[in-house]
Amino acid sequence: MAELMADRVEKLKDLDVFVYHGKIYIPNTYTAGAVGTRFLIELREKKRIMGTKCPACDMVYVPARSVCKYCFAQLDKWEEVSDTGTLLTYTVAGRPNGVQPVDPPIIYGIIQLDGATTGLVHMLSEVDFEKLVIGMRVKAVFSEKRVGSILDIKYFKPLV
Amino acid sequence: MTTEKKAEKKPEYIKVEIARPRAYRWSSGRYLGRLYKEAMDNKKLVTNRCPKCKELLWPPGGVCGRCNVEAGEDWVVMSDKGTVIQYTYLVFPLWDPHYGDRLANPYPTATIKLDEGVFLVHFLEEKDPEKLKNVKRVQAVWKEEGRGRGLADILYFRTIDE
Amino acid sequence: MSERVGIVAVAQTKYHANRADANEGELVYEAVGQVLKETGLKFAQDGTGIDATITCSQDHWDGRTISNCNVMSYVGSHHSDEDKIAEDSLTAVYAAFARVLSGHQDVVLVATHCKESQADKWGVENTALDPIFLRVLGLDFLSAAALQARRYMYKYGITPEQCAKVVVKNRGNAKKNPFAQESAEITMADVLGSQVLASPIRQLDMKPTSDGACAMILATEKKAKKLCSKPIWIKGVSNCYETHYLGDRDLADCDALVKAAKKAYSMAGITDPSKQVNVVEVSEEYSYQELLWMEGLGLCGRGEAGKVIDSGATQIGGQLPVNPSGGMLSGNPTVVAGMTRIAEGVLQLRGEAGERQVPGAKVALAHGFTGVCGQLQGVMILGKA
Amino acid sequence: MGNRVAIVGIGQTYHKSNRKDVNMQEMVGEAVRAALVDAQVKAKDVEAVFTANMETFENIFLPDELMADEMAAFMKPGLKVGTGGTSGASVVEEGFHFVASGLFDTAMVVGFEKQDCGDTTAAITAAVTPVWGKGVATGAIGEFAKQALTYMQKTGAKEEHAAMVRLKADKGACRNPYAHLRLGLKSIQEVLDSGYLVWPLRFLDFCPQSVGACALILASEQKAKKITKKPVWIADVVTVHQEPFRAGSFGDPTGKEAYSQDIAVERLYKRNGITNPIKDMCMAEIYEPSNWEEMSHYEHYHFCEKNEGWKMVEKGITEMEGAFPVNPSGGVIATNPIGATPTIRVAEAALQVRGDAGEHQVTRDVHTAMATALGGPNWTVVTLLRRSL
Repeated sequence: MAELMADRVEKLKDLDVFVYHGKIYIPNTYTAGAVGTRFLIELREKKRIMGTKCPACDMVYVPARSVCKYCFAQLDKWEEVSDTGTLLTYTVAGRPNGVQPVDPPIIYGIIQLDGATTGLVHMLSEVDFEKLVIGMRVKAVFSEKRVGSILDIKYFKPLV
Repeated sequence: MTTEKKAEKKPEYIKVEIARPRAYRWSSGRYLGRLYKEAMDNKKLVTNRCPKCKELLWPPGGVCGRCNVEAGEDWVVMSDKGTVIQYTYLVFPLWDPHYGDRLANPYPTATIKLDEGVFLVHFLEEKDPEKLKNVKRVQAVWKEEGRGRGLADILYFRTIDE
Repeated sequence: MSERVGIVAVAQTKYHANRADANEGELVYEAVGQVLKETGLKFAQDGTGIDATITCSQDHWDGRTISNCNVMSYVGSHHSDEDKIAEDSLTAVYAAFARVLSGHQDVVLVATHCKESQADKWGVENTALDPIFLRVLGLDFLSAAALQARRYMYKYGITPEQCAKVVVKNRGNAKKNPFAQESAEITMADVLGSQVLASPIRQLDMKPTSDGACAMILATEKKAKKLCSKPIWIKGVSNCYETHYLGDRDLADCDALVKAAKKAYSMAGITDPSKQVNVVEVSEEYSYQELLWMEGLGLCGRGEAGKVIDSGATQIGGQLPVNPSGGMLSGNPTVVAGMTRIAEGVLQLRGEAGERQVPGAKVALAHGFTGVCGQLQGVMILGKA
Repeated sequence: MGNRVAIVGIGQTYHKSNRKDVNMQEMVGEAVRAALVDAQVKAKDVEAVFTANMETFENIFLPDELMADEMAAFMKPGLKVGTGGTSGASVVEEGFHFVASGLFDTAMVVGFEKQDCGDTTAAITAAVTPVWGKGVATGAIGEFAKQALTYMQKTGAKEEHAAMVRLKADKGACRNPYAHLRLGLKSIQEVLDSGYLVWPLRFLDFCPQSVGACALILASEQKAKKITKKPVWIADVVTVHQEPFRAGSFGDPTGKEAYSQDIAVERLYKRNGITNPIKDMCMAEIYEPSNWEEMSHYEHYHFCEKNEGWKMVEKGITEMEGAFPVNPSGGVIATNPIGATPTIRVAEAALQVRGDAGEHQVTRDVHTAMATALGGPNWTVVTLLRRSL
């Protein structure tokens, strides 16, 4: 961060060209909206993972969504899905990118929770890299201190 | 990156605050680079002339955007004196994304016509709103140390008697 | 659709890992200046020259709000009609195509630039993701691509070796392309031994950082025939959005690409692309993508791209050469890549592709995508006749 | 020429300074749904979706892709434009070309900005590359301040005239349920009493930072006639960009350079047989970032002679009941969600042509209307709408 904030000018060798090392920095605030907020409050207060269901298309969207991508219906039917699901894909991201919430390597995965039609992108832990396999069953581990964030699910771990 | 809940009134809406600068390495390119070089080494402002309309480009560039012809290397050294044609001053501090801070620059910004006809936007040393009304002729005050930042090598323009 | 739309001139810069010596305007003019000289066209509002310009760049990559301000002096914007499309540049050509087809404008310049070297790739790409559910996880396009690669390889039994073969083929082809950035000899062992960035993607499975620009001029049939002895015709083009939410789609399939391709093929009268298309240029930021996109384009069956690369059919001398230019893996900037594909397709059909020429090519396919895991997919079919 | 193109559906959100109840995608969805309801078509009937937004304002890269589902673009073609302030009109132009080309019979254009995510002036300041002028920038506001001064000096207009423009705008905004700032101003003194933002621009002289979206459904002639009894035809769109003035970003105090506005309307009027703009056209929705700009733009759009824009205000010609109403919606000084702002101008002008503007419908019968946009360094897009072609 400190390095990002500093700015300086560098003259290229043998050329009358200058390179300005600077930044664009505007702090941002993003609102989760009513639907996202309800999803996050359920996580925070009750450790429940909620989806919204499209009655017409039989889709259960997790995280909860306000619209069905297929039929454009507005979704207001909420349904709790399991905290346990199946790993659809994963990666071990080894390289820091400056925005990760924990130090890499991080295991990212897409987990289809039981009862959901869609997959949830999240992190995995408490598992050896070599033991990761698509199709494995995993279960959500919730953070002790929950603040109303997708990170209130700390990570998913293998179901034993 | 922080996540926090907002619990002041009902209904509660969760927000995510992200405060992260994006880093860049912007290049001056060859033409603007020439201006940087002259400012750094010689405290001089230079620019190139369009071969078609014969006007000075500002900033210097490879193509005259008005004529759509390649501008070439007809370089002109300009004086650092000029006339203020318009100015304004900030009353309310505004966020500057390049500084990453809210900034009420104490110096008024002005459009200054250099004697060669180029218009440049820069700061005035004079801060008194009353005296500003009478500011006409100005000259650049150059930084003595740490030049190499193009127009920022000039601190501001100082009122001169002419 | 009364008339055909032709491409009358194309130009690319040589792609380079770091063009700090030039700003965006100077860079784009290296390509724009060439197409202007080649056609002798001037910017004019009286129907005698270039009627409008479409630029393609991204504020986030340029680090500047209204990034077309960076290039306006160099692309004839003054007192003319210009619009900036903020997608991959294949979509910008799509928009130019619509302008000419509409009869509103006859001759349109399209120009694109990107200097990846000047921005923080991961920071830029992270900001494309949903701020509430994805950004906070620290995901970027690479980790997302890795999720897609793993899913694709799992579902269809694609091997790391088959992905590595894409890299070896494309880097090999790049040696024959004077515009290509990376052309060092690369072996399977090099690829499979390179550092893992986000499993299963290794360093050499990913395209290198690249700077460059590309420009082309589109014209009505009547004007194209006057402006150029070998106009290349846009026979079909479309693009298509996928959902943003990665978990909502099976990443091993690419439905948006299937749909975009179907539309482009139907416009071009193509019923069997693997037989009717002679040369294919796809945008593959990662090696697995060439295989996955081939399947999405219907150039082979689902899950068969691995076998196709094994067979050598996609080599320059093969049955269906894919990326004879060396592709993105040899270094093309994002944003610019789609137009690079079109420009290469045009050179192939004109028979001007030099050492990388696919003999007798009559129909070329160009592909470009924007966004995470190929979210906005674009396909263009080019024809000699 | 290509197919004729009509606006067959119009939708916008209620514009506010912030919206916590929706995320960006959902906010855009509100405008999209409103347009679908207005046109009485289903999402699946829309073949392509084109968007306009300036991503620095939200710091969301590729925002169109983030909201593909919510704006009904899933599995459809589309693209996003970004030309600064003009974006929301550039996207109408792209939609116009695409539908005219025959590639689509029905397409939607969407402009939006959720400025509560960031800081607008900061994002505009980022339009100046630091290689050229870091720290010298005061966003667009400083430029408009200098222009206001020039306008006063050149034309003899007084601060009271600018205040009258604000009063007129507020009157319209108060009758427009979608407008952001509806202040209920009673006198010009209230405007003159508002504090300085950038001297001599006062807080009430300048446009706000709004959150909102606007969507239009465009259709080819054949389709339009099936969808609606009241199609509003896009007769023409003219875009004119320009190099920055030598002495300013949005205005030329030297009086020597041509303005994109003049060139744009000259082209538009000539191509469409308009010889006396305020007679041949019935009203205009113009993009005025400040009170002062509105008066100066009257001149550049040839609504009056040079240096006489303020007299139009003084005579009340551009009031809702006047001979040539301008911005009955309240305009940009009442509502400014940047990427949506020019789309709203087109939408509001179209509502006037349809006679559906409700309480802010102008007195004069509107068969022809113009919508304008201002962006980049004084770039212009003008759109001409007609009840019949």
